[in-house]
Amino acid sequence: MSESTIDVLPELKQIVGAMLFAAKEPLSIKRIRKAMIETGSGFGGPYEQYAKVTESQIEGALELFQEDLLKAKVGLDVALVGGAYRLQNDAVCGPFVRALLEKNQTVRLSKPALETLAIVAYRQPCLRSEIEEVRGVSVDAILRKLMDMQLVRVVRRSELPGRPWLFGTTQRFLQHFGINSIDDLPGSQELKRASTQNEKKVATATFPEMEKELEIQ
Amino acid sequence: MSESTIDVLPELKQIVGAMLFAAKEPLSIKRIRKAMIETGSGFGGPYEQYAKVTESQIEGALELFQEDLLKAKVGLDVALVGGAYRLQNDAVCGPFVRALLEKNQTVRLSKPALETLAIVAYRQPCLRSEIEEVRGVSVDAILRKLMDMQLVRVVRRSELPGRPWLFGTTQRFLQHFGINSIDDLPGSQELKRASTQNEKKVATATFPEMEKELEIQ
Amino acid sequence: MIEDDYKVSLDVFEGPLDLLLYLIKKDEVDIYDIPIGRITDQYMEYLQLMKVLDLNIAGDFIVMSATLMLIKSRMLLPVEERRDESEEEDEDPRWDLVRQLVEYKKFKDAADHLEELEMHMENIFGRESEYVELGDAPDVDLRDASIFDLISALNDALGRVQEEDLQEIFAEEYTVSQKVTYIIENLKIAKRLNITDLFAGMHSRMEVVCTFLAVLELIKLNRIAAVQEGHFGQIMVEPRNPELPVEIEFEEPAQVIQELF
Repeated sequence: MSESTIDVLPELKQIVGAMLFAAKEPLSIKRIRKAMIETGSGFGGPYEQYAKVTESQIEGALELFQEDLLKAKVGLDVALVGGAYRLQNDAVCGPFVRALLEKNQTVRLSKPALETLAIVAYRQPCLRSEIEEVRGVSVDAILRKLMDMQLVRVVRRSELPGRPWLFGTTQRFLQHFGINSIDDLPGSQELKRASTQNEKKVATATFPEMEKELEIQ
Repeated sequence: MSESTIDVLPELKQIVGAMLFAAKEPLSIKRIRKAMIETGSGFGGPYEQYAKVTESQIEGALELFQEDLLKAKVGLDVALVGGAYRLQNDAVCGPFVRALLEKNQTVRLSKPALETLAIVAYRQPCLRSEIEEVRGVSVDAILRKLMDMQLVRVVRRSELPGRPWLFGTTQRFLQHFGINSIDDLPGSQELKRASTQNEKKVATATFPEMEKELEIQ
Repeated sequence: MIEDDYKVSLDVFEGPLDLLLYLIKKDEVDIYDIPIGRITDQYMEYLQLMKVLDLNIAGDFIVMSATLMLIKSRMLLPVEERRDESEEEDEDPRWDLVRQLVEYKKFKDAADHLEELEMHMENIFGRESEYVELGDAPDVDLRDASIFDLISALNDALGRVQEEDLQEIFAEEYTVSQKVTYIIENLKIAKRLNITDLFAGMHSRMEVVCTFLAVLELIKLNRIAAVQEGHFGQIMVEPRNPELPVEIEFEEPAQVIQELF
């Protein structure tokens, strides 16, 4: 609503806010810095100062941004998700946002799916056979579904005979659950184990169909 | 970063902020109210108070939201566009957002296109012949292009012989230029004229090809 | 002779009113007191160039030239005689045209306002994360010089060319395709060229015209843009889609060259 005026240079805090708002995905500090440098060197003149911005300055600006956002109580918050910052709505306003978006039926993961996901998350990279060992039941279909949902991915092939796939969680998994890193999961030290030790222990199960599909991709 | 806690009921200001943030398009007060009422009656209990919210309360909350947002200087702003509220980035941060989103070259309208659009905007609903009378040149191709861009639309047929089309601007036009209503354009009283007066005055021009195309749609 | 299929056909969306307003502004004359003789002469000069360059000019330009001639002749008549011809009292023969120009000027100003809004909105992103984009349709850039600015530049360049020995001119071979390559190659190095510099050092009118037609052709193909900062400012030529290869077949505009001499 204001006239086209770029005569006032914005503070770093404003810039990170505008960027987080307009971005379609969480932003890393590196990415924010890159855009600032590009703008600074592209525009030149008084903008050149932005080309010299450091990562710690950006981090400071992000902290300040979050602080001021929460102080203003405008229904918004910042979260660190998978190592990147995301602007999101205040959790207490969730029910209203859902009503607005008519997302009354949120897709929730089933218990078995959540359990499978938990095993993959804590034990990654892990074999299908490891998951089945823990759950005592075939996880073929569930694993497939979790991969469709892009919550689980193939990390690499293991060195075991038959070279079965090793599974892990995705960036999307972190976003979906609002987790910054796997290490932030409760009891992660306890539930994890040296992967080498287990890779040997676990029996190799073939996973032919799925593997075939994956190879096509 | 906060825990999921619904033990504190949010203020209206927070709610409108969270809604504007989550919505993919500008929101009217009516739409905001609808979502609040749904949430209020759906959740019941202490939430029921939200089911009684009035439009003027929401308007007040939106004003307060904008005020606090600007005061906090977080790179965000609210605009009233085409009768609906939109959360947007602060214009001074625009160059940085553009760099982030890698929007280097934007398509801008040519002068002749802008002039044609201005005539349609002020004189709507207007005939092609009226536009041509003002511009002194055929506007067939430009009008077609503006319709392709969804900035101009056919409003209805006029009552003149041959029933030529009457053109007007679209909601997208308002959004593209960030205008709340045509009346907000400067000098709109002077440049407008009683449409009845001119509908008679203006000679009827046939516009056969375009009309044919339009009928197919 | 010019080949039938050789048309620069840069769609001239600007009309005769634009040309008149352009000339009025250029000469800084009062719109309510247009020196009709001088403006008419200039109008005809531009029109002639446009015709010669075979731009897609509409009949509207011709109609306007007739109108201008009529006004000019009536201006020469004493006021009493004018009254005899038309029943109206004392009306200045220019009045209808002035009214039309003033009316149009208002919308041009309104368009300027829209232009400002559009530029402002380029820096605004909503939650949809998209400034309401108009799609990829290549459009002429807003800062683009009008066709009249370009013709004016051509006129200046032609004026600067020394009167030469005609023999010498025809001995030299210049083609539009050659000049297209010349411009593209130069823009690879310079990124941005003043249109005046593009004509610099050219000694024949044919060379200037070929260069000019090459500029128009490249604009039409959306390969370059002729931008102008501010009214009557310098016209700069910039590349638009540098990655695209140039494959343009030209029919050389021999007729254009001949008509200019």
